[in-house]
Amino acid sequence: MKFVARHEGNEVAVEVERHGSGYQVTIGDRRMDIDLIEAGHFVHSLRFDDGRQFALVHERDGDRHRVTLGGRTLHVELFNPLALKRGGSDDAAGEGGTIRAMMPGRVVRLLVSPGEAVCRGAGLLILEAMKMENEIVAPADGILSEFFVKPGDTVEVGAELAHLES
Amino acid sequence: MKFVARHEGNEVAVEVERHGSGYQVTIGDRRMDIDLIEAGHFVHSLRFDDGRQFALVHERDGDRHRVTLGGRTLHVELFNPLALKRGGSDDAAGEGGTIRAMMPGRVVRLLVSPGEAVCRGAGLLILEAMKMENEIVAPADGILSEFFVKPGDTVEVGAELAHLES
Amino acid sequence: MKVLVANRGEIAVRIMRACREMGFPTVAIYSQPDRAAMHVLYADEAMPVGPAPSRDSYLRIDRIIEAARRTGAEAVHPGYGFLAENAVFARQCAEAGLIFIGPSPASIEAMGSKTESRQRMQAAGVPVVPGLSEAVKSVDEIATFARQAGFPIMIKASAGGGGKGMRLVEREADLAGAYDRVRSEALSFFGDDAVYAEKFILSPRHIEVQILGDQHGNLVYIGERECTLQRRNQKVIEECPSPVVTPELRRQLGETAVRAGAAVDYYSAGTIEFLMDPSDRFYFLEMNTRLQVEHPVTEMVWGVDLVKEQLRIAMGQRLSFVQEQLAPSGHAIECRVYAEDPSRNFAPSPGLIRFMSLPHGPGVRNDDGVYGGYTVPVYYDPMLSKLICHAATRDEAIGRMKRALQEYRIEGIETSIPFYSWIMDDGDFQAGRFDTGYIDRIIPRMKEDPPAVESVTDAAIAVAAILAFEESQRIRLPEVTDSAWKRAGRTEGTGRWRE
Amino acid sequence: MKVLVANRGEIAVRIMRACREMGFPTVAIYSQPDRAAMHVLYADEAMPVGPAPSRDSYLRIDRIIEAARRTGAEAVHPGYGFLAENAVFARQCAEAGLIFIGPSPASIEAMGSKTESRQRMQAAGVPVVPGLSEAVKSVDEIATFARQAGFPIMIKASAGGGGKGMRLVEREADLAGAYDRVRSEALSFFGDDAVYAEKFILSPRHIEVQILGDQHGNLVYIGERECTLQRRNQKVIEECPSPVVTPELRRQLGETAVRAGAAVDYYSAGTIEFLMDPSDRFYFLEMNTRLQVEHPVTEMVWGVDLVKEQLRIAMGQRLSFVQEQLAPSGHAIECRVYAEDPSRNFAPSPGLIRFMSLPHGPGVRNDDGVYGGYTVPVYYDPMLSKLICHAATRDEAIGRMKRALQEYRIEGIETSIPFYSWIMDDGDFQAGRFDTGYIDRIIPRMKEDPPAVESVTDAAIAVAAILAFEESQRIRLPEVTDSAWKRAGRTEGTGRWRE
Repeated sequence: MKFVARHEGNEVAVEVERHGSGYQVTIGDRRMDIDLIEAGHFVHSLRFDDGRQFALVHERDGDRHRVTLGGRTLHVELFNPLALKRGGSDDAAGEGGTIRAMMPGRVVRLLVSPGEAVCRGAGLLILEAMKMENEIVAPADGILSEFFVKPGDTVEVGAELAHLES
Repeated sequence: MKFVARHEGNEVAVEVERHGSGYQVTIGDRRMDIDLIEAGHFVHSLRFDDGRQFALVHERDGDRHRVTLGGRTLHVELFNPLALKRGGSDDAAGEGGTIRAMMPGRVVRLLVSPGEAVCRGAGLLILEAMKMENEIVAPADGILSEFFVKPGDTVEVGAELAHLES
Repeated sequence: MKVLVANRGEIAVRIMRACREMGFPTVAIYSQPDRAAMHVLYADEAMPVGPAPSRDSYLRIDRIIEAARRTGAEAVHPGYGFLAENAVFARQCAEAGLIFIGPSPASIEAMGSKTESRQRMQAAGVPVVPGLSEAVKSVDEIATFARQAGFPIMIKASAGGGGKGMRLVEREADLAGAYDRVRSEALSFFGDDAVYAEKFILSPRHIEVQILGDQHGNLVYIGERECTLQRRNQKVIEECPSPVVTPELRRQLGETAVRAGAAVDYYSAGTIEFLMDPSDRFYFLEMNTRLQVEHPVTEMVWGVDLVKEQLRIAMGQRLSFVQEQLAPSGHAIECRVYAEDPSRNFAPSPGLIRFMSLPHGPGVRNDDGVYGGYTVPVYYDPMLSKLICHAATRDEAIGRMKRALQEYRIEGIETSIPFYSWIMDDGDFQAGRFDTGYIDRIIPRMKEDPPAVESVTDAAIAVAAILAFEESQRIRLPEVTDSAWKRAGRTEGTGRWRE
Repeated sequence: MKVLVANRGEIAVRIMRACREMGFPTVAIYSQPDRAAMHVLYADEAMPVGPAPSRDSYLRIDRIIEAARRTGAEAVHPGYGFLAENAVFARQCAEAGLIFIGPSPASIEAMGSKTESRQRMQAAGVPVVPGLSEAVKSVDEIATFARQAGFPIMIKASAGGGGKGMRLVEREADLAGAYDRVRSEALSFFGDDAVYAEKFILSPRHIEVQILGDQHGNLVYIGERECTLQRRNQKVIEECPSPVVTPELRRQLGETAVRAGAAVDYYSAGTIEFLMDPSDRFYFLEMNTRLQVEHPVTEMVWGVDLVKEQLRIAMGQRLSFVQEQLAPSGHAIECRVYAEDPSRNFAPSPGLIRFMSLPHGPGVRNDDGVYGGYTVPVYYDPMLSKLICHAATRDEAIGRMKRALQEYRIEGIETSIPFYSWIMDDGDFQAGRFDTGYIDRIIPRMKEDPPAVESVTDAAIAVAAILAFEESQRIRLPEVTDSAWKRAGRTEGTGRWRE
C-alpha cells in the first residue's frame, strides 16, 4: 500500500507490505524490514531488522498521526496518493467562522463589542484555566458579529464562544 | 433490585436502589447511602455517606465478583432470589470428565497409564510452569481412560489433558 | 491520631502517605470536580466541601472544620497553598479542638506581614535587602540612600505589587525622572503616590534554608535548596544542595535561618528564603511558614522525613536529633511536572490523561498526584506530580533525571517534561551557571531544538504507515476521539497565555 | 560503550537504566515469547536469540556473542542467573573482544567449585562450616568428627544435592543407623555411596557481605545483607543492615569477606554468603561471583550504585572511594514480587496483567520488570519486580513497606504481595527474631488471617450489587473473560505445586 507522508514540511513516498510476520516499509528510496507488536494497552514496540528498537505510543486522527518515542513527539500526516483531494482541508484555522474553546475554562471578560471590526491576532475575550488567563485572539481579519458567552460563564472544550465574519 | 450475596459461606439479603446521584444499598438490616464512581480505567471509588472511602478494582464472572480493596481480595457471589436455580451449578469440580490445564505449561511426565483406576487426589501427570512442577491430581475416583497430551507437549490454558471416567 | 488533610493533589497524597506509615487514618476533603482525584482515592475517609471554585470549597474554613468534626479527625494538615499560611485557619482549628500541623498562629502572622517580618529580621540580626523602610518625602532621601547602598536601586510604590509601580535605576542621572514616573504610576494604579527605594540585587540566586523546630524551643537547619530556576515567579526545578554553596556558607545560611525562626518562636517545618548575589552576600526575602513544594530534595539528601517530623512536632514530641547529627549525602534534583505545553508558550493543558507510566529504578522518587484515566480539571494549579532524583553527585543526579524524564510517559495532555529534558542537556545548567533570569533566556534557544535523527523519524513514519495499512485491511483499529493532539492541532496559534 | 545485557526481566532493565544514565547505548536479547518483554522495550536495540526454552536462547553463548557482533556492542553484562557465573561465557566474551562486566573467569571458576572454594577459604583464614573434607571409609570416622565438633551433625552424600541424600543426626546413638541409610539412599539416588559429615548449624541466619573490587587490587566491603527469610531456598525478603549485626560484627564480617575475595583475586561486585549461628559465629557458605538480586538494599543504605561501579570497574577505572569513606545511613528492606499465589501454596500464576499500579512517594524504589497489559510467560522464573523501601530506622522502613504494599496493585494474576503484608505485621519479624525456618513456620499461621472488617465486606458486597444492578439496567458493563480469579475458581484444589 502506498502513501505520501508529510513530516515537518517534508513530503516523502512511503510503501508498506506485509513481509513474513512483519512488514517491509520503503521510505523514499530506503527499504527496511520492520517488526511491530503491541506491548500492553497503549504502547507498540517497533523494531528494525538491524536491531534498533522503539517503544512508542501512537494516536491517530484521520490522516494525522501523533507518535511519541524516545522522549519526543512527532506529527506525521499520511495521504493516499490516489485520492484526488488531499491535505489542506483541515487547515482552515486561519479563516473566520465560529470560534470555539480549546479547553474548558471560565470567561473572565469580553474585549470587543459585537459588530466591531477586528484584525487578525486581536484579543477577543479572556478565558481563565488553571489559574492562568488565556486571551483568545481573532484567527483572521473580520467583524465580530456575536458572542455566545458572557463573563462568568464556564465553558467546555469545543463550546462556541463567538462568531467572526471575514 | 434484590440479591442474595454469599461471602465466605455467609448469605445475606441485599437490595440496591438509585438514590439521587448515588445508591441506597441495604445489606441485611443495615441501610447505607453510597456513592460509586469510576476512577480511571480499572478502579472505582466507593464512598459511604459517613465518609468511609474505598478505591477498589472489581472483576465479574457471571454471578461471581472479585473485589480488591485495601490490600485484600474478597470474593462475593450474587444471586437473583427470584431465579429458581441458583449457585452450586459451577461447583462441579469434584466430578470426573475432561481434565484441563489451569495454566500454560509443559508436560513433564504422565504418572498413570490409560485405563488405570485412580483415587481422588492421585497424581495424574506433571506440568511444569515457571521453573516449578505441578502435579495435576484426580478431582474424583475413577478410571483414567485417556491422555490427550504426552511428555514434552506445551499446553495453553484450558487445554484438554486427560479424561477421567467416574 | 486521625488526620484531615486540607488540600488536594500531590501534596495531599504525600501527607497521607506519611500518615499511613505512622498508622494514622486519613480524611480527604474534595470539591465537586475532585470526587475522583487521587487524594480522595488515597484517603480512608473523604468529605465534600463545596463546588469547584477554591473560595467555595478548599478555602471554606467552616466546611473544613465541619468535615473534621463529622469524621472525628483530631488533627489538620494544611499542606501548602490554600489555607497553609492563614493564621485565622490555624486559630480556628485550635478553637475547634483540632491540632493544627504547622506553626503557631502568631508565627504565621509575624511572617505574613512584609513590614513586620522585615523589622523583626533586622532586630534579630538577619540581613535584609538594604532599603528605606518608610516612604520618602523627596527624591533627595532616595539619592542619599542610593549613594550609600550603591546603584542599581529599585524605586517601588509602597502600595505596589504584581510587578507594577516599580522602576530600576542604574545611575544617579536617571533618579529624578524615575522617581516622578513611579509616583505618577503609583497614583494611577493604587491611588497612593507613596514610594520608597531598595537596593537592586543583580543576577541573584534564590537560595532557601529548611528549618525544623519543636514546641520545646529546639530549632535546627536542614541545609539549603537552590530554587533559582523560575518561570514567571513559579519555581520549576529545585536542587539540594545548591551547586554554589560551600560548607562554610551553608553554616552561615543555616545559622542565620535558625536566628530568623527563633525571632518568631517558630516550630514545625519552615523555610527562610534568601536572595544571594554573585559575591555570596545573602539577604532575607521572606519566610514560608509551611511545608514547601520542593521539600523532597531536602529529605533525600538529609535523610529526614519532614512530614513525619511535622506530625511528631504537632503531637508535642521533641526533635529526635540535634544539629550535629545531621549531614548531607549526595545530590537531589526535583522537576515539577506541570500540565503545560512548552511548545505553545506553556499554555495550560488540562484534560484526560489517557495513559501514564512513571519512571522507576534506583534514586527515583515520584510524588504523584494524578493517574492514568484521570481528567485533570481546569479549576486548579497545573502541577500534576513531582519527579525527584537522587544520586551520589550532581552530575549523576542530572544523568539520572535525564533517564527518568525519558521513561516518563503522560499521553493525552501536554506537560513540561520535554522542557526539563532540554534543560538537563544544557551546558550552563550542567555547570551550575544560572541566575533567576536563566529560564527566560533559554526559552527562545529551546525552540531551536535540533530535528529528530533519521531513525526516529523513520520509526514514526513507519508506525503510522503500518497502522494505517492494517486498518485499511481490517477496519478494526480505534479512532482517538478527544486527544490533546487533536485539540492542539485545531487551535494552533489562536491563543496567548499569561498569568 | 555499547552494552549488551545478556539477561531478561527486572535485572536487565536495572542494568539498562544504569547504562542510560551513563550515556551508554544498550542492546537487549530476547527469546521468541519475550518480544514484548519490558527489557526489550527499554533497550535501544534488541536481538532475538532463539525459542522459549532458556537452553535454546538465554543460555546460547554463540547466539549472544553473535548478537553483540551484529549490533556492535563492546561490553556484555550477564546480570544474575543464566550465564552470570559461567566461566566459559566470560572467557568466550573476552576472546570475541567483548568486555565482560564481572570478575575474571579464574575467579568464577575458583568459587564455582564447592571443594576448591572451601579449601581456598580455609587457606585464607576464612571460617567454613566444620566438616570432613573427604568421603569417609567407615562410620567411626564420622563418630570421631562428631565428638570433636559436637552434635548435631549432618551426614551427606558426596554426590548429593537438591535436599536429597542427607540426614540430621542429633545424638551418637542414632549415628550408625543414619550412616547406613544415607549410604543406601546415596547409592539409589546417585549411584555412589560415598558420604561425609558436616556440623549442623542450629537456627542459623543467612548473612551476606557485599564486596567490590577494581582491577588494580583495591577491594572494599559495603556492609552486610540479612537474607534469612527464604522459602524453599528462595530468598523472599532481604534487609540492610541486618537487625542483629553490630558495628563490630560488621567490621569482622566485612574484613573476612574482603579476605575471601582477595584469595581469588576478585574484582567487580561479588557477595560472600555466611551462615551465622545464634552466638554470632559465622561460617563461609559460598561466594556469588556476580550482582545479587538483593543488591538494591545495599545501594540505598550505602549510597553506592553497584551496577555503575561494575561498569566503571570493567572499563578499568579505579574505585573512587576507600573503605573509610563508606558509611551506612538508615535501613532498607526488599520484597521480591513473585507471580505466585500465596493462598494456593504459592502456585505459579503466569498470565495477563490486566492492570498494574506501583507504589510511589518517599523512600520507595521499584526495580520493575513487567507492565500493565504484559502477559507473564510460563517459561521463566516467577519474579516480576522488586519493591525496596528505605527509611531512617528499621521500624520506619517496615511502616513504609506496609504502606507501599498497600498501594501496590497487580490485577489479573496473583502475586506474593499479600504474603509480605502479613509478614510486615508479624511481631517476630518486627522484632528481628527469625532464622531460616521462619517462613515455613509462619505459613500455617498466615492462613488464619482474621476476616475482613465489616466495612470492607460491606464495600465489596455493595460494589458487586451496584454494578450488577447497573448492568441489568443498561446491559453495558463488560464481562471479564480470562481473569486469574476465574482460573483459580475453576481449579481450586486440583493441583499441588513443588519446586
